Amino acid sequence: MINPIYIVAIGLGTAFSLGLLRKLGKEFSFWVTIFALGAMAFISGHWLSAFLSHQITSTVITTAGGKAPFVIVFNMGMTEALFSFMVTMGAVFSGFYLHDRLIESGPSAMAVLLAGTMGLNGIILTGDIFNLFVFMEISAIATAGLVLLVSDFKALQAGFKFMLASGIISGLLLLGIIFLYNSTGTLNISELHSKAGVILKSGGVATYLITIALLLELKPFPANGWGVDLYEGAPSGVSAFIASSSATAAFFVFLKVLPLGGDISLRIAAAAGISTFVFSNLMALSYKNTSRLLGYSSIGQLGLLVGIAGLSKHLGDKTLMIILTLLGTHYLAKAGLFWLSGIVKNPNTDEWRSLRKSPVLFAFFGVFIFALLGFPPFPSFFGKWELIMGLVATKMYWWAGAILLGTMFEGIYLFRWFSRALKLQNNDTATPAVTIYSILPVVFFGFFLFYAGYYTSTFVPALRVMCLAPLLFILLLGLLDFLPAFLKNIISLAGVTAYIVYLWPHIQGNTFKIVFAGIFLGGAILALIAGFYRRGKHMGFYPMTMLMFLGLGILVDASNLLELFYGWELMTIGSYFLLIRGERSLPHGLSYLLFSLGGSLAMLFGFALAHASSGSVDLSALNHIRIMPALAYSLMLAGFMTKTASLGLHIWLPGAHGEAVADIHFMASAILLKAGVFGIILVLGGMGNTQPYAQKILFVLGWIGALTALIGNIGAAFQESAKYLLAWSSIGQLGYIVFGLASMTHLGWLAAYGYTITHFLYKGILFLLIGGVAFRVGTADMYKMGGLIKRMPFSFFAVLIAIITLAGIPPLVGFTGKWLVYNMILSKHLFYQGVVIIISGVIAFLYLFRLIHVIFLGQLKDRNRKVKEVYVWLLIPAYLMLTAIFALSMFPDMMLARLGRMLTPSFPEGALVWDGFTASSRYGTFNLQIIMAVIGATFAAVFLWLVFANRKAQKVKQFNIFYSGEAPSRPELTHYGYNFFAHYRKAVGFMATPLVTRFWDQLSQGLHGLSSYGRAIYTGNAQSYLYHIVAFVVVVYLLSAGGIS
Amino acid sequence: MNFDPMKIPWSLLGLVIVFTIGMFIRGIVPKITARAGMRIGIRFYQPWIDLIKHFSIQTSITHGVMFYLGPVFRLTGGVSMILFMPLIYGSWYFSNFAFAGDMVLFLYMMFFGTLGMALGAGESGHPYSAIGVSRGLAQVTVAEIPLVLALLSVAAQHNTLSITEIVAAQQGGISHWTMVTNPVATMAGMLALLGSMMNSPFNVVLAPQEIPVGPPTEYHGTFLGIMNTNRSIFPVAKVVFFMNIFFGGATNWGILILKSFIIYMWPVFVGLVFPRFRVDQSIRWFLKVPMLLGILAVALI
Amino acid sequence: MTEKKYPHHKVTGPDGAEFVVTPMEDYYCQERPQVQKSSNAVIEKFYNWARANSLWIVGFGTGCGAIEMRPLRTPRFDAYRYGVNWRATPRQSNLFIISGYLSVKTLKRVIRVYEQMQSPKYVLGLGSCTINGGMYWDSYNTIKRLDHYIPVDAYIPGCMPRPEALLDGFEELKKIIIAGEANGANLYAENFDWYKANQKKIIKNWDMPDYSW
Amino acid sequence: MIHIALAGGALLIFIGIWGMLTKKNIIRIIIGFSLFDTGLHVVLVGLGYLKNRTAPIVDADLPAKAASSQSVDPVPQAIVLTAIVIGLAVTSVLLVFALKLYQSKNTLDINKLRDNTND
Amino acid sequence: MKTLLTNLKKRHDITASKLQRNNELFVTVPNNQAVSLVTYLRDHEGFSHLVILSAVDWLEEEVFQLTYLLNNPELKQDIGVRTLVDRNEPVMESIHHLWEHSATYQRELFEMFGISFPTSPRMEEPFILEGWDGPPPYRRDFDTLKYAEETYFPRPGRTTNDVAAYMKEKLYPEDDND
Repeated sequence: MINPIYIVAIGLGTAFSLGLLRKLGKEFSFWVTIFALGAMAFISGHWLSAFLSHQITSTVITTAGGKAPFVIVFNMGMTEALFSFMVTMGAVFSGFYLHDRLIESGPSAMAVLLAGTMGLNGIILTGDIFNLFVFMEISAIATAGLVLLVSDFKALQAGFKFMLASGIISGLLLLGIIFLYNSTGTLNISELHSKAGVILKSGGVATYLITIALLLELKPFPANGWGVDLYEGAPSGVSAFIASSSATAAFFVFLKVLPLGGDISLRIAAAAGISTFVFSNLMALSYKNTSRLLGYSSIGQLGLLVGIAGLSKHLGDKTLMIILTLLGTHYLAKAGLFWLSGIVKNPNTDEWRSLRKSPVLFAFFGVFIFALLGFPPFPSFFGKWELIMGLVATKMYWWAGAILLGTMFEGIYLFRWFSRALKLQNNDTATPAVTIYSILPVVFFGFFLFYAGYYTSTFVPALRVMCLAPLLFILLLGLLDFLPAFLKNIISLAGVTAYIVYLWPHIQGNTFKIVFAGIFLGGAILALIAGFYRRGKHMGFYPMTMLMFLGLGILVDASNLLELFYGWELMTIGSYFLLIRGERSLPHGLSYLLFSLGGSLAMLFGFALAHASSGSVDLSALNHIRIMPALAYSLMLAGFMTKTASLGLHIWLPGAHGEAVADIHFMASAILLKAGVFGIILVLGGMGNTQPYAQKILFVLGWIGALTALIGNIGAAFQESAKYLLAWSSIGQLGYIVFGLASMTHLGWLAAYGYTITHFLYKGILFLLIGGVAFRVGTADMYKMGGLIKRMPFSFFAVLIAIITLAGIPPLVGFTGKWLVYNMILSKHLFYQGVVIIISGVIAFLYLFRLIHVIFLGQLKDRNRKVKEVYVWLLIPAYLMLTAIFALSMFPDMMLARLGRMLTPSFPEGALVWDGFTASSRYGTFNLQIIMAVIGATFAAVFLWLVFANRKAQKVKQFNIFYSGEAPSRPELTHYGYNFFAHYRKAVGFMATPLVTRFWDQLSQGLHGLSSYGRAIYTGNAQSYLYHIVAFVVVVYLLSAGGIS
Repeated sequence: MNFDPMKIPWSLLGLVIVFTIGMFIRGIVPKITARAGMRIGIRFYQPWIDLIKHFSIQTSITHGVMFYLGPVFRLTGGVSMILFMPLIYGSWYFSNFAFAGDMVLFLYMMFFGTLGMALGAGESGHPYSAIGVSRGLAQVTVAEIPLVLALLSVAAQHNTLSITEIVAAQQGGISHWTMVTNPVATMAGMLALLGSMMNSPFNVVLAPQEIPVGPPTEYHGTFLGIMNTNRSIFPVAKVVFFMNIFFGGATNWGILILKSFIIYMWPVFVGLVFPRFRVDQSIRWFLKVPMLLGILAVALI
Repeated sequence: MTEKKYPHHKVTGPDGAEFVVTPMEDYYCQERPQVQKSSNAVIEKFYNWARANSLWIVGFGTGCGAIEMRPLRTPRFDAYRYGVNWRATPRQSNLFIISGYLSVKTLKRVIRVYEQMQSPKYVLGLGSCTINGGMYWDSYNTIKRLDHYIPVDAYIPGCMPRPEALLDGFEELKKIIIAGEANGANLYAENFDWYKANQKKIIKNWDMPDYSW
Repeated sequence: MIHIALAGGALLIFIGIWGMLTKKNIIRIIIGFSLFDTGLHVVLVGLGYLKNRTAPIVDADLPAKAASSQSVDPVPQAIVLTAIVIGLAVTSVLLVFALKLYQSKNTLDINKLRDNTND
Repeated sequence: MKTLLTNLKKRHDITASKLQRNNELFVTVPNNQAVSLVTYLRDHEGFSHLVILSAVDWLEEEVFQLTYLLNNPELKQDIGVRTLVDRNEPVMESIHHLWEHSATYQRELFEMFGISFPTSPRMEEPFILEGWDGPPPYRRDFDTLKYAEETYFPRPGRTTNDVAAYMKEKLYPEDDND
């Protein structure tokens, strides 16, 4: 093995020799630097690979045969090797990235970089606490030197503050070291660990000073103003270096020294770390400067890591894995983001829209953001999962809650930044200047994130390989993005088919899973068939679609909570990118993402409680949770209800869906929402209805369902845009399903399942065709359409059947849903909720009639005189679904009897009894076939008679109407379509008041207010920052003094 | 119970009888209202003449397929309601296809015709038709609230949704009628009935003074004839439904005619006394007393 | 046919294609009315009886005579009992009472409404003005002979005739209908060109299709 | 004696911190830092002092064998030496910043050397 | 009103004036001063309302007489401003900028008398006579009977009686003997 002392030697040697090589040119010096850094990285990498393959064990290397502190003692273990490798690789790529700046500043800057890296390596490797001090000072000075690369005023004063702060901090450290030495007589860290008992007795102040100094290095809230300014002021390559390499090293040493202080230090670390995480993310909310945002985020992430370290006793042997995944993600993503910010140059978040001009970089921007927030397949996802699981399992609920809250805050500003960059107009911005030096590190780290995610997941036994393998397929699709859309469509279809073939044996015989797999994957096939109408390339669409469908597939296939959550998050990412494709979807996409994030965090907490209660992550853990069951189930339900857009959590839906185009709208509404239903079914199935808390939850849930239906349908009646109308209608329909499920009766669940299936069918038709019509007509505003039945008869017919089904008018299958709801209401005596539900059903007529009338009937507008029928590729899936509706209407037992058999084990009471085609419950009966026969016969007879009687009828045109003896002047003025239910609004419009929207608006304003209030802390004045540091030391000491004495 | 082909002729006979009753009522009621206004009034067979005249119209125009389907939906809705309605309690011949469905079927069949009519009227391209439909739909959404509450109350009271069984439970004298056993629900239901019978004060849908005749503005001849046929069936079906639910049903045709006539006259009398509501006014009205009565009816179960 | 009210205009469709809209052809049916023949004499007789006893009047008062129709609905005259009723739409009416003088401007509307009625349809001319112009005999803007523009089944002379006269006119019309002689619609279809020529002679800005279906 | 050293060191530390926190001129702040640093060094040496012993310099007066019994603990001494060097480096870097800041804003007042464009 | 008249006389060439009632005055001004006079009346004398704008065809004098009838709602006074327009060249300045609704009067005058008000909005659109192509019908030289006989189809056999004689003959035939 190569002696790690060479790391230091190479660093120092090259740094000094650079001065001699001045004559050979700057370019040469640069490559020498990179090569030296590479060599250093090679050494630690070499050790790392040896450790990984278990060839060696940790060793202590002493140099010069003496004893510390007179000589340098290095400890080389697996973690040391890993951290050293990370730090050095960070330096390699930062150096590479800083090419232009280093060349400009000359070899001295390169020497500083080398010295800094050497110092960081020293911090990690050293076994001697005083040497630690020395190396820390070296790297601090080197960092200051790097900051000096720019003579920008901001950077200068940031560097000055940094130097002052680190001066004080290292003074404290030194003081602590000497006290420690005084009480223990040794400086060797390993020996110190063995003397922990002695330290605790007599070295309280010493360890406190050391711990607090190292903690201050990690910039805890609120004594971190200098740190934020440093991130903001330093050039982005340097910031990347600080955020990845320096922070990693500082954290490592903190981790190493932390046990010295015993429990009290752990507690300080936990409190300081988690509060830093929460507050720095809260602070970041009101900023738009990306460097500052990233600074806060880095500080927050480090705070989280510190907190985790402080909580390590509770997390047990998972601590290292959690820390490594979170730190690794932070390291890769933060470095990447800082590098990107150097490419974008403009520090305003909105200016990142210019990055869209180089799609590859933008894709990595997204990767970094999603990785930071712990989305799969990145390592932090697993870390976050284990973290929350571990904390909740040891009853650290508040800590877990605070961490989730902090993550939420982080999500708010990161997602806002990302989605604004994604959607704002970027015609007026310049293309970012990209060189090989700036792009290579980003690309490398980005890809490495994926690999790290994959690598981490191999350590997670709960995750099966089928959750990962399709990701490769999606990655492939992403690489094939240059192909024309129809080719990608075919490939995607093949992929979905293959997945179905894989999935079938897993779900065979499980009706529940078959239903949802049918909706998710059958829907995928239909959606992809519809996708053939697209022309051009449609970049980015297919990978994201496939990602969403994969997530949905995993959801169905999931055998444990982790897979469920994994699938859920994948689906969220995919669907976000689909929804955001609409033209004006920026705010709606963002609110979708935030609600999803909030929902998934709530779910995570719920899952953790389930896991804590049962000790396993199997789906069976959801059954009868014992620890805080009310909270657990409520959180999970709330999480899933963000997707079903139930009342209170619905405000993202109308906009997000309303702006989507036809087939995406179909996927989002007809398919995606069902994922929430799937989750609710799982949760309710686990919860049961016997416990008192369960009954309370169900009561609330039932009302939520009923009111959602009411508000959704009333909202739909007042929309002018057909798509918004359908989106609101989806909210209402999902309310029915939630209501049915909340009843916890056989009939209620039957109704809910029935609705789930039929809603998929009829809404699918509506979304595809109305979307198609809107596409043809060029607007979704209904009043601009009219009379289209003449141009689009096929669409009209399908839409007609769909709305008859939706309205629940016999003899089509929609009626069975209404019938079941009535019976369920009677059996559970849910009259008040029931009336709300039934009346919502009647209100559905309002918007349904409006939909079909204003679009298809009435007067044909001039500009639509020549529009063509909706694309045949949209008609094909619509008519397939139409066929299914007819089949189910003819043979409703095909669906209901089967579902009933599935439900009987869970709800043995009150099942439907099937006698031939007659279904009967305790209260009533229906025989859809006879109903259909009677209605059909009557209909046919009357129709034939009418046709015969009017066989000579004169076909007339649109203005051949009685217009009070006058002639209509223009179709626009003869079409009643705008504000169709004005009188209704006058009477019940108060129910359409966006109270919920207002609530969320006020909440967000409140948060931002709080955040900008916190700005007062960060005055930008070096002295205030020093005050903060001193005060932090004193206050923390006083707070923890009780524990020490 | 299973399907028996012999049901078909008997149901059709029942249908014809109901239609006759409907035509009769439609002759008598205007006569009564005329007398209330000190006029002589129409001949009681005038509806028949009008109907024949509609079918005797020689020319017709069509605005498209839905223009045909509107009246077809309308009449199918009305006829189906009768066909699924047990007309005479205890009679196999006139229980029609009641075994195929229950109260819920009936409630939703009511919309079959409404929706079809609305679509047909929409196809005609006449703005007044659309305005009429929008008014009608808005009004029906609230008129349904007390009705549904009342029906739920009755269904919970008798523990069944089946109309036949509800009628059966009311046999044995007037004291067993829902009217007596559940008076609040009956009141709520009867107030709801006002909203769906196209009588003042809830007839702004047709409002001849402002939107000629509402939805059927463009309809004529055979189309109108079919719709008028339905006007003799549909209201009777509704009335018979109310009779079955609240007033003990009928054991023979005489009782049926008597009861349905009395129930039919209720909205007529109200209409003679009260002027017309605007849509928003009628919505607010339904949300007050009728809805409270409905809630009370449910609460008292 | 002038194109003043409905000029041809260019329209850009949502897909960007431009095309010309010719309102007359695009908005209106251009067919001519056809003569309706009855198939069976017995049925036709029965039908005529029904038609005669169910006279639905289109609610269009053209001149001062409109005021004479109102009393017919009052208890004093009560035209309802004869099956006479008023409808707000010509689609459902079969009787058109031209109640008084017709200015050229009103005539245009009258023609439209008349053509929108379905046959068999009947016209009663109420008052002298419809017969020969009455007191407007020398007016520059009032038509003099209604039957030159639309077929008239019966006239009720007077200036103005009282409601009783109108009731008598209904009775007269009933007799004509029952006798099967009220063939106004067919007459109009047979002599369509003649009627149109007369109409167009005085309606100078003819901006509607020849037959308003 | 040792108490005087420790007390003096602590005094220096507090004066240094006071200077850093209250002075507006950055040169004075740096001087404050220097005082703070020096105080630390005094405390360091003071803590390492053992009564009646000599400096741990192995020479003619102090043979290597007797070093462990007659001299004070050499470790703090070594630490102080290193710390002084490092303190010097830090001070010089601070001075470089001060110089550059002065060059860019022509002032040494810390309140004027603020940049509040944090948005 | 008299003070008003004297006041007006100072400003404009009032060619004739007539005090119809205590609160109603008619003045006649030359063609080119009419608009300035009504403007003055509107802006300074409180005659804020244009009641009517009408015309009389003085066929014999070959002039049209226009009357702007203004009302002062405060003092409840009316003033009629008369002016004469040459019948052979009937063009008058428009006052639609003073009262928007005067455009409608001017349209009517154009249609009925052929008096043109250039710049008045929608001047050429038919007002009540749709598609009229004859001479302006209110001109006294327009022979309505002749026009009606030529245009409409007069029913033959119509006779005209002297009303008084006819009624006497029909209603009180016995009086003839006297």
